[in-house]
Order: sequence, then C-alpha cells, then structure tokens
Amino acid sequence: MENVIEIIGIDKYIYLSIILFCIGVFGILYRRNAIVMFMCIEIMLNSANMLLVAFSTFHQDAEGQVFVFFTMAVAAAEVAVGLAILVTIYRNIGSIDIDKLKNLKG
Amino acid sequence: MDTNVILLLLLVPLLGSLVNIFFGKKLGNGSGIIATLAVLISFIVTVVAFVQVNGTKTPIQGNLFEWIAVEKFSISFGFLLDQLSLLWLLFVTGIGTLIHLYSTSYMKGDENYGKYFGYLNLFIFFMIILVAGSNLLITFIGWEGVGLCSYLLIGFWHKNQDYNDAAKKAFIMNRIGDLGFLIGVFILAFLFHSLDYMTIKTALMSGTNHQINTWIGCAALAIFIGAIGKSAQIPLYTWLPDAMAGPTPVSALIHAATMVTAGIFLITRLNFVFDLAPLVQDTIAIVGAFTALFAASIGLVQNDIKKVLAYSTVSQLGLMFMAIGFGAYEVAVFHVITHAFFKACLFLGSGSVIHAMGGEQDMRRMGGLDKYMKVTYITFLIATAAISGFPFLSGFFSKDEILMVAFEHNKALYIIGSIASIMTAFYMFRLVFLTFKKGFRGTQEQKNHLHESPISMTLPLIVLAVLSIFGGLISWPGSSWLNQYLQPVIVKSAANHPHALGFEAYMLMGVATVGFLIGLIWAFRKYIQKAQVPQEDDKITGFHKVLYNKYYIDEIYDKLFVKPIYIIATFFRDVVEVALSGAVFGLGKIADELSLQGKKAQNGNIGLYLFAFVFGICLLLYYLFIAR
Amino acid sequence: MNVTILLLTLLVGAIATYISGKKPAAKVALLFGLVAFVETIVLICQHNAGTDAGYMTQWISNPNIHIALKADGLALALTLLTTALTPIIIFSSFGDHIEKSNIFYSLVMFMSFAMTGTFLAADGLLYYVFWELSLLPIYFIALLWGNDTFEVRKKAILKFFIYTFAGSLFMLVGFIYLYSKTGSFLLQDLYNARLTGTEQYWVFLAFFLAYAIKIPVFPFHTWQASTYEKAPTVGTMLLAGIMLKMGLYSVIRWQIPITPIAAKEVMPTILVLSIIGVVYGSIVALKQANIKRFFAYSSLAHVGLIAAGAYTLTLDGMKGAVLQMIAHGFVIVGLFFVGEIIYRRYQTRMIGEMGGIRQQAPKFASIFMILMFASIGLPGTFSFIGEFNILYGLSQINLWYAVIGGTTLIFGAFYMLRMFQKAMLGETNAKPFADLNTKESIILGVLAIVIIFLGIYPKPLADLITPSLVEIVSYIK
Amino acid sequence: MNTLIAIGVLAVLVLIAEIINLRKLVIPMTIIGLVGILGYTVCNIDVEVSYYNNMFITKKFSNAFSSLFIALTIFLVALSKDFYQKEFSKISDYISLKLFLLMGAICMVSFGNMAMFFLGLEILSITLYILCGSDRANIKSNEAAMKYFLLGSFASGIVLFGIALVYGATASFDISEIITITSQGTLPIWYSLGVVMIIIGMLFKIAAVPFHFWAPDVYQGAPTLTTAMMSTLVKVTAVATLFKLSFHLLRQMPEGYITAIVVIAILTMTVGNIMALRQENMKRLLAYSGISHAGFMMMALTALNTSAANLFYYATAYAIAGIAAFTVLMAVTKGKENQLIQSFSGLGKRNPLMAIVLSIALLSMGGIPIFAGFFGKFFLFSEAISKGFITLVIFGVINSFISIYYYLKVIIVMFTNNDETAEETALSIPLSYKIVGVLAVAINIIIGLCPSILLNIFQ
Repeated sequence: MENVIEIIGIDKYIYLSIILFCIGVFGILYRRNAIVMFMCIEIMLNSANMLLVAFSTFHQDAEGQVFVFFTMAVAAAEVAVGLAILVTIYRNIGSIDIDKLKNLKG
Repeated sequence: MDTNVILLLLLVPLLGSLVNIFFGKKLGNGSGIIATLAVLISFIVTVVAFVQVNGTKTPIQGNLFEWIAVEKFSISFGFLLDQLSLLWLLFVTGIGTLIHLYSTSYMKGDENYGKYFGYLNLFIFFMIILVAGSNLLITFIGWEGVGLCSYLLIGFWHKNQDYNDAAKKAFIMNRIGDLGFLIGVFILAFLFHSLDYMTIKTALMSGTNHQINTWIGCAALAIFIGAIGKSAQIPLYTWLPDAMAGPTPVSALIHAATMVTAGIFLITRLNFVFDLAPLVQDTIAIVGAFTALFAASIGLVQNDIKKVLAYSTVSQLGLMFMAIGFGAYEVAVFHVITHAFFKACLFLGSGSVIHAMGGEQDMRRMGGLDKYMKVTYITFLIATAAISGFPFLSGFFSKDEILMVAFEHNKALYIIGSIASIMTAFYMFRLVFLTFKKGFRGTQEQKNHLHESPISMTLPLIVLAVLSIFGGLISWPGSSWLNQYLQPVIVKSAANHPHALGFEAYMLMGVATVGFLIGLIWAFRKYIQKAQVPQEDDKITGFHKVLYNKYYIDEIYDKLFVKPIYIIATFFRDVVEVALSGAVFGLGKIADELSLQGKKAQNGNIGLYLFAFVFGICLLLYYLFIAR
Repeated sequence: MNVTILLLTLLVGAIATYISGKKPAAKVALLFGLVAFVETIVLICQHNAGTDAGYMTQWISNPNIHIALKADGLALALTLLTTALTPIIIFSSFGDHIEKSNIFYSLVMFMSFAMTGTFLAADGLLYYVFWELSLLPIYFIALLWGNDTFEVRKKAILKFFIYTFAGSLFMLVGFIYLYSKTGSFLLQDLYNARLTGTEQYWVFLAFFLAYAIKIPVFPFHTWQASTYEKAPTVGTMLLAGIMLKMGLYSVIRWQIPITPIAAKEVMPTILVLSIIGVVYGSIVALKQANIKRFFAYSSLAHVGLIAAGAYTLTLDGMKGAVLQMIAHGFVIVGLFFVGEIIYRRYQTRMIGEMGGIRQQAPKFASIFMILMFASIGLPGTFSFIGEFNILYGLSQINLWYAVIGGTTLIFGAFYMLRMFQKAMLGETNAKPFADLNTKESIILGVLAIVIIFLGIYPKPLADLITPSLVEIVSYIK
Repeated sequence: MNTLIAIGVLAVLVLIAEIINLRKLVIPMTIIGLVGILGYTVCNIDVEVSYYNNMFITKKFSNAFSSLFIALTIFLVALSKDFYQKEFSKISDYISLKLFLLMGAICMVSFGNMAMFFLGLEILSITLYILCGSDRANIKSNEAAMKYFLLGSFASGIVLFGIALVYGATASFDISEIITITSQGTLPIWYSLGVVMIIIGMLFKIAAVPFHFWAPDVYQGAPTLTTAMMSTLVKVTAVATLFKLSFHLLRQMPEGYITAIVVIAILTMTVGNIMALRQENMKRLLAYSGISHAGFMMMALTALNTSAANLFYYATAYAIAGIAAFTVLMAVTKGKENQLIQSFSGLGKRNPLMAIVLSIALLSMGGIPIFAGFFGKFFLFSEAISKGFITLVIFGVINSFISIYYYLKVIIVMFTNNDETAEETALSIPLSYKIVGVLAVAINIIIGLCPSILLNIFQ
C-alpha cells in the first residue's frame, strides 16, 4: 500500500494540526459559552489525534493509532464530567455563560 | 610587710565606708567616729611609711594580683609608695582626718548621716588608690572613683534637683577629662607597652628616640586634658563652683584640698613625659595663668561665700598649673600643700559660718560675725592672710615661688599671675570684711541663732590655721627641704641646681608684698571705710554684671553644646529613626502594595486566566525557539 | 561529663517545666536552671583541668552534617553567661502573675537551651539550627506575654522576627556556599577553607547581614527599641542579656576566622558603622521617655562598642569584646530588672512619671546606682575591663577610633545620670515606693557582686577565653 | 504494579461495600487496606521491575513517591469520615474516587510509556474535577470545578499535542526507547517543542507562574478536603512527574531552557508569596503558599541527576505540613461559609492542641529549623548553590522571609486573646482530626530531626 504521507508530505499534516490546534485555542480564548469552549477543547484534542495518526502512518508504526483510541476514550470521559459540571452550574445560576462565574477571585 | 602596709592603708577606709553604707542607720552617731578612726589609721600608716621611706630612700612597692592583661603587657593591681605619693597621702589622710572630725558635728542630725561618712571614707579610699597606684590604670581607678564620690557628695542632698544638676555636671565634665586621660594611657601603652610609671620612666631615661616625640606630646596633651577636667581649668572649670552644692566639709576636702589637685599630682607623677613635650608645657602654663586671672576676676564680685572660695580655688589651681607649665613641679607641689591647708581652713571656716547662719551663704546677709565666733574669725583671718600672701605665712612663700619661676620664664605670664594675686588679696579680704566686720545684716531670727561652733569643728580650724602659718617652712626659700625630698621622683629636679637667693628674689618678694597690700587696702577702703555692701542681684549693671554672671560661660556652654545635643537627639529620634525604620520596612510596604494590585488582577475571570495561560506559552515558546 | 548533658538538662528542663503544671512551673524551671549553672561551672573546672568536654557525631551523612559541640574557653564563657543569667531571669519573675506560666517558663528554658546550643555548636548547620530555634521562643514570649495591647505589640514583634529571620537566612546561604566549597560544615574545616578574596567577601557579607541585625549594628537596629519595649521584661532580659551576644559571639567564632581576608578589607567600614552606633545610640537615648526604650538605645551604644572591639581583629579588641559581652549581659539584665521593679510599684515605664524614689527606697537606689555606674564603665566594675580592652584595641589600630568610641564615656554618663536623676532623685514622690523585698535584693545583690568582683578580679574569665581567642587570631594572620 | 492493582481492587471493594450496605466499614477497610499496601510498597522499595512492555516501571523513585502518595491518601481518607458526615450516604463514592485518584498519581510517577503517563494524568484530573464539584448545591464548588475543568482540559490538550510531537520525532512512546533515540542523533525541532509543551502542561498542574491563576480560585471553591488533596497529593504528584519527565525527556533542548526554568521558578515563588500577603481566606492563602512552594520545588529541576532525594524530602515535608494545616482548617471552619483567617482567632485558647499543630505546620512551611520544611529548603538550596544557581537561591531566601510574614500572621491571629469576635467556647474536635494532626506534626518533627530516614532511600 502506498504511503499517503509520502505523497502529501508530513509537514503539511503538522501545519494542519497546528492550525486546528490554534483554532481550538482561539476559540477558547474568545468564546464565553461553556459548550462552545468544550467543543474547542475537542478540536484541540482532535488536532493532536490527527497528528498522532499522521505520524503513525509516517513512521509505519501502529502505536500512534492505538494511542488515539486512548485519547478518544479519555476525551469522552472528560466531556462527560464537564457536561455534568455544566449541568450543575446551569441548575444553580440558570446560565452557562462562564463570565458569570466570578465569585472566586482576589 | 610592704604589701601589708598597702593593704592596711587601702582597706581600712574601704571597710569604714562599707560599714557606714550598710549599717550607717543602725550605728547612728557611731558612724562618724568609725569613719574618722578609719582615716586616722590610714594617716598613721602613712606617717609610718613616710618615716620609713624618708629614711631608706627606697619606695615601698607591692603588686597584689594581675588585673588586666592585654596582648603585649599586663597591668597588675600594684601600688607604689614613693616620696611623691606619700607626700600626697600625708595631707590627704591628714586633712581628711580633720575634716571627718569636723563633719561629725557639721552633719549631725542629717538623715543620711551614716551614708555621708560612707561616701567620705570611700573618697579617701579612692584618693589613696589614685595617689598610690603604681601604674596609670590603677591611678585611673582612683581618678574615676573620686569622681564618683564627688558626684555622690555634691548631690548628697538629692531632693534638690539643682544640686543633682551640679553633681551631674561635675561628673560629666570630669568624664570629658577622663577620656583624655584614657587616650593618653593608650598612647603611652602604644609607645612603651607598659603603663607602669617606673617602666615608662626607665624607658624614657634610657633611650632617646626622637621619633616618638610627637606621640609623647600627644600623650602629654591628652593627659593634660584629663588634668584640666579634674583640676577645673579653662575650659572645664565650670563644674567646680557648682560643686559647692555639696555639704561644706565636702567642698573643703574634695573640691579644695585633695581631689582637685589630682591633676597636678598626675602631671608631676609623669614629669618625665611632660619634660619631653615643651609645647604642651607652654600650653599648660598659659592655660594655668589665664585660669588664674579669669577665675580671680569672677571671684571679685561673687556674693556667695562658698562661690568666692570656689573661684579662688580655681584661680589657685591655675597658678599651680602655671608653675607646672614652667617645669617647676616642686613649686606646684609646694603650693598644693599650702593651698590644701589654708583653703581647707577657709572652707571649714565658711562652713562654720554657714552652720551658725542656719544655712545662709549670701555675704550680703552677714556681717559682724567676729563678735559671735571668735575662733572661726581668727582662723579664717589667718588663712585669708596666708592665701593673700601676707609675708612669711605659708601662702606667701609658695605663691612667691610660682611668681618667681614665672618671672624667670615669661614676663607676661608673671604679670598675669601677679594681677591674679592682687585680685585674690582683694576678694579674700572683701570676704572677711563683709562676713565678719561691721553690723549684722541678716534677720533677727538668724541673729539669735548665731553661736560659735563646737570644739570638734573648731579644733580642725585651729590645726589648719597653725599649718597655714608654718606650712611654708617645708620649702624655705634658698634651702628647700621639699626640693630635696622630691628629688628622686622628679627628673629635672630643682634640687639638682639650687640657686641662692639673689637680689631678684628679694625684689620679687617685695613686689608680691606690695601687691598684697594693694589688694588689702583696696578692700579695706571699700568695705570698711566706705562700708559698702554689694548690690542686690537686679541692680547689678555693666561689666560688673558680666563678671557677676561669670562671663555667661555656663549659658554659652549650654547654648553651644547642651542644647544642640538635645536638638540632635530629638532630630535623631523623630526623623532619622523613623526614616531608617521606613527604609527597611518600606520594602515590606512595596510588597504589600504589589499584593494589593495582584489581588485586583486576579479577578476571577476564566477568560483572563486562559489568556495568561496562552500568553505564557507563547512567551516561553518565543523565548526558546524563535528568539535565538 | 560533656556538654551534651548540659544541653539535655536545659531541654529536659523545658519539657519538665511544661509538664509540671502552672503552679510549680517557675520553681521547676529555676531548679533546672540552677542545675545547668552548676554543670557549667563543673565543665569550666574540667576545661581548666585540661579535659575536653566537646562532643561530635554524624547527624546526616549526605550532606555531611555533624552534631558537633565545641567546648573551648570562649564557648564556655558565653555558656556560663547564659546559664548564670537564666536562673536569675527566671527568679526575677517570681511572684509576677503570669498566665499559663508553665508554657512561659518552658519557653524560657527552651530559649536558654537554644542559645547555649548556639554558643557550643561547632558545625555550621547545627549552629544555624540552634540560632533559629532561639528565635521561636522569644517570639512567642514577646507575642503572648508582652506589654501593650495585642494589636500594637504584634506589629513590633512581627517586625523583629521577620527582620532577624531575613538576616539569618543570608547566613544560611553563606554556610551552604562554604559547604559547596569545602564539603563540610565543621567549624575546623571551615577555618581551614582556602577561599579567594572575592569568595570571602561574599560570605562575609552574608554573615554580616545576619549578625548586624542581631547585634544590632547601626543602621540595622530599628527592630530593637520597639521589641524591647513590647516584650515582657523577662523576654527583654533574655534578648538584651544573652541573645544580642549570639551575634557578637558569632562574629568572633564564625565570621572573622572563616573570612579573614574580607574582614581585614571591610574592617574600617564596619568599625565606622559600629562607632556611629555608639554615638548615635547614646544621643537617641537622651530623648527617650520610656525606660525600656532608653535601655534599648543604651544597649545599642554598648553593643556598638563591643562590635567595634570584635572587628578590630586584634586579640585585645576581641578579648575586650567578649569580656564586655559578659559584663553587658549582667548589667543590662540588672537594669531591666530595675525598670521592672519600678513598674511593679508605679505601673509605669515613663521616666517622666517617676522621680523622688531614692528617698523612699535607699537600698534600691544604691543598687540601681551601682548598676548604672557599671553600665557607664566606671573602673572597678566589670564593664570597665571590657571597655578598656576594646578601646585599647581600637587605639592600636587608629587612635581616632578610640577617641570617638571613647565618647561613650561622656555620653554614657550624660544620658545615664540624666535618667537616674529624673527617675530616682528629686523631691520625695507622693506615691509610696516599697524598698526591695528579699527576692529582689537577692537578684540585684548577686548581680552587683558579680559585676564588682569581676571588675576587680577578671583574671579567671580572661584566662578562660584567651587561648581560644589566640587561636582565632592565628587564623586571621 | 502490584500496588496499583491492589489499590484498584480496594477501590472496587469500596464500591461493592456500598452495594451490600456496609458503609460503615468503608473507611476502616480502606485505611487498613492502604496501610497494608503502603507496607508492601515500602518493603519492596528497592525492587525495580518493568511490566507490560515497559508500560509501567517501578523504581526507587516511583516506589518512594508512591509510598508517599499512599501515606497521604491514608491521612485524607482518615479525615473523610468526619468531613463527609452530612452526606455519609455517598461516602463510598468519595473514597473510591480518592483511591482512583491515587491510582492515577501512581501511574504518573511509575510510567514507562507516554500512554501510561497520559492515562495517569487524565485519571487524576478527571477524578479531581468530580471531587471539586462534589458539593453540587454550592455555587462556589461548581465554579471551582468549572474553572479547573476548562483550564485542566486545555492543559491536557497541550500535553497531548506535545506527546504527539515527541512521538513524531522519535516514533515511540516508550521512555527508554525515546532516551536511546534522543541520545543517538539530532532530532527535528518538534521534539524539543513537544517536550516543552508537555512540561508546560505539568507546570500548569503544579501551578507555576503564569499558569497558576486557577489554583487559588479552585482551592477556595472546592470542598476543603478536596483542597487538601489538591494541595498535598496532587501537587506533589505533579512535581514528581514533572521531575521525572524532565529527567527522561530533557535532551537536545534549546539553550535557554534552564534559564527559563529558573525564571519561572523565581516568578512562581515570588508571585505566590506576594499574593499571599494580603489574603484573608485561609484556603486562598494556602493556595498561594502552595504556589510558592511549587517554585521552591522547581529548584530541583536545576540539578536533575542529584536532587531526586532532596525533592522527595521537600515534597514529603511540604505535604505532611499541608495535611496538618488542612486538618486544623477543616476542624476550625467546619460548617462555615468562608474560611477566613479571622475565624482562627482565639484558637490558642479554644483548642491549644490544634493551635500548636497549625503553628508547627506553618513554621515548617516557613522553613524554621528543626521542622522538616527547613531541611527541605536547605537541601534544595545546597544543591542549587553547588550547581552555581546563586541568584535562584537568593530569591529563594528572600521569598522565605516574605513567606514567614504571612505564616506568622496566621499564628498571631490564633494567639490573639483580646478579640471580641472570638468564640470563647472551647472547640471540640473529632478524634480523627486530632490523630491526623498530631501524627502529621510528629512525622514532620521526626523527619526534621533525622532527615537521613528519607534521604537514604535514594542512596
């Protein structure tokens, strides 16, 4: 089987991942809706996943792809917990705008 | 044997002092007796030792134990009874005994009777240490110790804050001198690696290292400063008149006869050092002469009987210093001794008067006392004649010798000294006339109280008066026993090249007599013939006022030294301390302020936290990967 | 017998005092204090007989730290000061109402333990541990039993703690640096460390910060007066009587012999600072209204002179410094006790509110006077011996140091006599003033006797410390 | 590995106990179990084995830290009974979560493979998110959980990206293989970029400046026992992991790296201390103090080869003191909305024992000799000086005395005796708190007197 990476070039994948990663980062920085922020974090994780897969292929090594499964499981668990927290917050203050969370400061 | 003599000499007054201080209250009148006996024993021991030394010509020496050891030498608790110290001890313990005796009556009824004798004995103890010490540091113990006793006794009536001020002033002014003394000690230690009189003397005699001469000069100057403090010379003399706040016998003993002459003793002791410092000697002579004149001029117009005597003391001490300045140590010592006799007599006499007057010291309130107190009057008159230079009394010879020496060395100082002598004659007779002659000017109550003092007070007066008359015999012009006696301790002794009495000497004696007469007649005309009484304080004007206020020296010192120190102290306390504290703890304030600002920055906004996070990452990555 | 027994006695004393409960606490503490004192005497006798009472064992192997205690004459002399003053200080507070007295006396004993340890330690880290440990008890003593309201005193005490702690941390850095060079904290190894001039300079500076604050040398003294004022008198006595000496002792024991080159180089500056302290302290003392602050500034002046003596780097100066440390310890404890006695009767520490006491309490006045004259270094008192040695040492370096340092003679007399006059003399005070009771007489009497006896016969002490100092001086050369 | 499995089994047992209604047994059982596991781990501390293709490697370093974690967990579990009194029905959830967290922590110090590291990190983090928000009705707890979650998963993302880059450069997740590869030839820049990103992720976990902002907020909002856990167990874990990662991965780093670490360490200490100066909430104060301690512990990163023992000592001292401090904090602020420092006032009278425990804990953190904290600092300083980082040490020293200021402030408040607001009634403290507090302090003093006990483990 022909290696896709050799056709396109690993650097392109890296750039793409970095761009995705940065989109995630900027999303987190500029959005105040908690759900959207969760999604941005997912983008970040997935950019990393993509990078892992790309390198896995590049190195002809399956470990990277196995790692991605771990990551996905972890991310799922993380989001589950995150959403649970979000629900309790919504119950308490009736909003998911994180700018309203300013009780703790100083 | 030698050590025992020394111990006996020292410990008896110390014991007396301790007994009186601790058990004075229980002893009652006994404490006076104990104290007097203690000094008497010392006196007897001194006489025995004197006889021995005078016979064998070898000093008595003894080291008790090592006291202080420094790297290059050690200082032992050692004593040296040679001709000089024995001479001093003789009149210290002798006059001391008389004054103790006198005090038993004078102080009777005082609530701290026992303590008074305790202090007085302690004074004798320290004076003995001062005089008998075999090295400079032992002398220094005595030196400071007598200062302490002086402080205690001036402020003896401690309820009166003015007296306490006087005591404090005396102590502090003395301490200025003491610092000088100590500095002198350090220089000598630096030069000779010893503080022992004998060792220093030997070292100086054997080697003539000219390089050290400057340092010798410095040492001499420093020690002279010490002497200035103790012997009340310009500029540190102001404490002595104030010291009259103490009981009168104290003034007689400490502030006239003994302690204040310690300066002369010290310089005489170190004559071999001073001989090498001609510049310092000149300074001494000049300071002495000016002190003599200055103090005498103030004495002219004082109305407090003790103040007059005090200024007279300062003036006489000035004359002694003048003599020392000319290198005539024996002459100074001679005057010290005669002065001790007549000045003690004068003070005790004035004490007798004050006793009779019920504490009144202002001569304007006295007068005509000769009728009530014959013994006091006569002895007082004798002593006055002696101090004024009535021919063939003790003062005549000693003062004349000083003037003679001055005439030889420096005519200007001779004139100053002579003027001071004339003034002395004037104010002393003014004192006698105002106190004892004419009518009584005090209150009726005082008049009824007037009486002659008891025998324990008059006896010392009589003894001292006799000594004032015949004291001059120890150094009869032309054939001085004193010069011979002191020859071993004084390097450039006058006994080595005696000179016969020539025309010059007789002429000077004549001049002195004339001077005495001028003073006497001046006083006589003013206070007997014209029957003047000094004006009340508020009427005094002009130069008279300046004199009466002692040239405002106290006020000037106050403005120049005391006040500025207080101002600086306040400044340090209120400004510098606060600033220093602020400088150190200001850092704390900065941290505190930063903390406050930091708290504001931490505003609880997740967005900010994330931003800081990302910013931190970017900075780190930039620094690590892009910047280089 | 070796010195560990002494240290253990004090430590056990601290614990026993705590356990014994409130009532007997003071007595238990006094008992242990006296036992420690006797042990010190025995140790000194042993030392004079030639037995070495030191102790050494490994504590931590990596880094190489020992429990090393050196009991030479110098250390023993200061130990003697500590163990002699501790019972006196404890006894002085008998009869005072002290809350939770068992904790209080336990802390006093513990502090005594730590200070003794500081004097004896011969391993840098052990020394540092003791040094810091001694800070804790005094902090709590001052904080919990101090004068004034809590709010007011806590600031002063906190300032004191932080300031001294800050200084000593730099000393720790100095030690660590030395360790990195020599691989040992042992005093002897540090003495033999061959550091270059620059290295010595930095180590010297690090040590100096700690000591200058502790001593305190001008201008690092700002904690002193307020701490003395706010601490309870027992605490003040411990501070002024013993703790200040830790700094001075350390200068001689640690700083100078370890960094001789730097010490020589910096000497003039430090001498000037010390002497400024002498004059400055004296002048500021003149205008103090509170008697404890007054004594604080007088201490500043005195320790300034002692510091100057230590930094002369000459045998004489150092000897004077050590003697004066001991003398000052006894005198200042006595003086603070005098202040406390007045406070017990008049409930005031303001000099202006006293006066006219001498008439009512002649015994008290006499002893006060002895202490006062001792404080101003009258010959015949112990202080004079030290002062003379120090000034002599200074004069051998440069006469001007001695001249200006010697102004303490004048200023000392000035402020002391002024205070005495205001506090004790004058018209009899309307408020009654009971003369000394037995306990007070014993304490002050003992102090007075010690001061005068050692003033006349200081040889035993001088002989005790001289060999150690000779050794230290040999490292300077 | 056996340790890890045993803990896992214990956690499952705890959950089973809930099912069969043996709630009361949960805590004793856990403590006994953990003590047994601790004993086992300590006994095998020298055993070095690797499991599952180097996924999990036990070494002295990991065993020692694992033992410390287990010991800390024992304390924290022991405190749980009284802390969760009101919601005792959920006790087994809490306990099992703590045990899972412990597993994560052990994975983090014992990993032999980046996957294991990442899993450990996530197990630790996720359980901690849950524990943070466990006080559901409390808005502060929610907020803390949210903040921690957002920032924590953000950091996870960065770590993951870093791992991906490292993988890209070395084609392996295995630590030993990575070491072999990195020591052989020049690697692409991604490698060091990846390592830096992983390190940044860990710096976030230890709350180093400027990634520290979450710490005070989260500490304050979380239930106190969770805060105690974060402040002791989690912080120590993070530091140990950071050290281990640095030890293994730091190769071919850009030359400014060490400077950057030093600067971050200095900033961390300083910011932590300065911010702590004016805190009024005890938990926030301890949070900031924890930040500054993280800065101190970062000093160990300047001497990777030699300071494992020092770091372990410091971590133990710090964590033990933290346990003692939080014990008292919990005892005093029980049932209170805010954990103000003011509420400690008069503690010296109300409960002297607790006051002494807290004093010792704080003094130890401040670095007063004879308490373990002093030696911790001392060893780190020594190491740093011998490596030539004098500036760092001087900043450390300056920070030490800044820190002593606020520690003493708390102590002063405790011994204030003339405050009207202070409750004069004696404070009754549950037995478990007393035992934990005293035990922690005792350990502190013992390891202070004989530091060799801990130091010799690493020789």
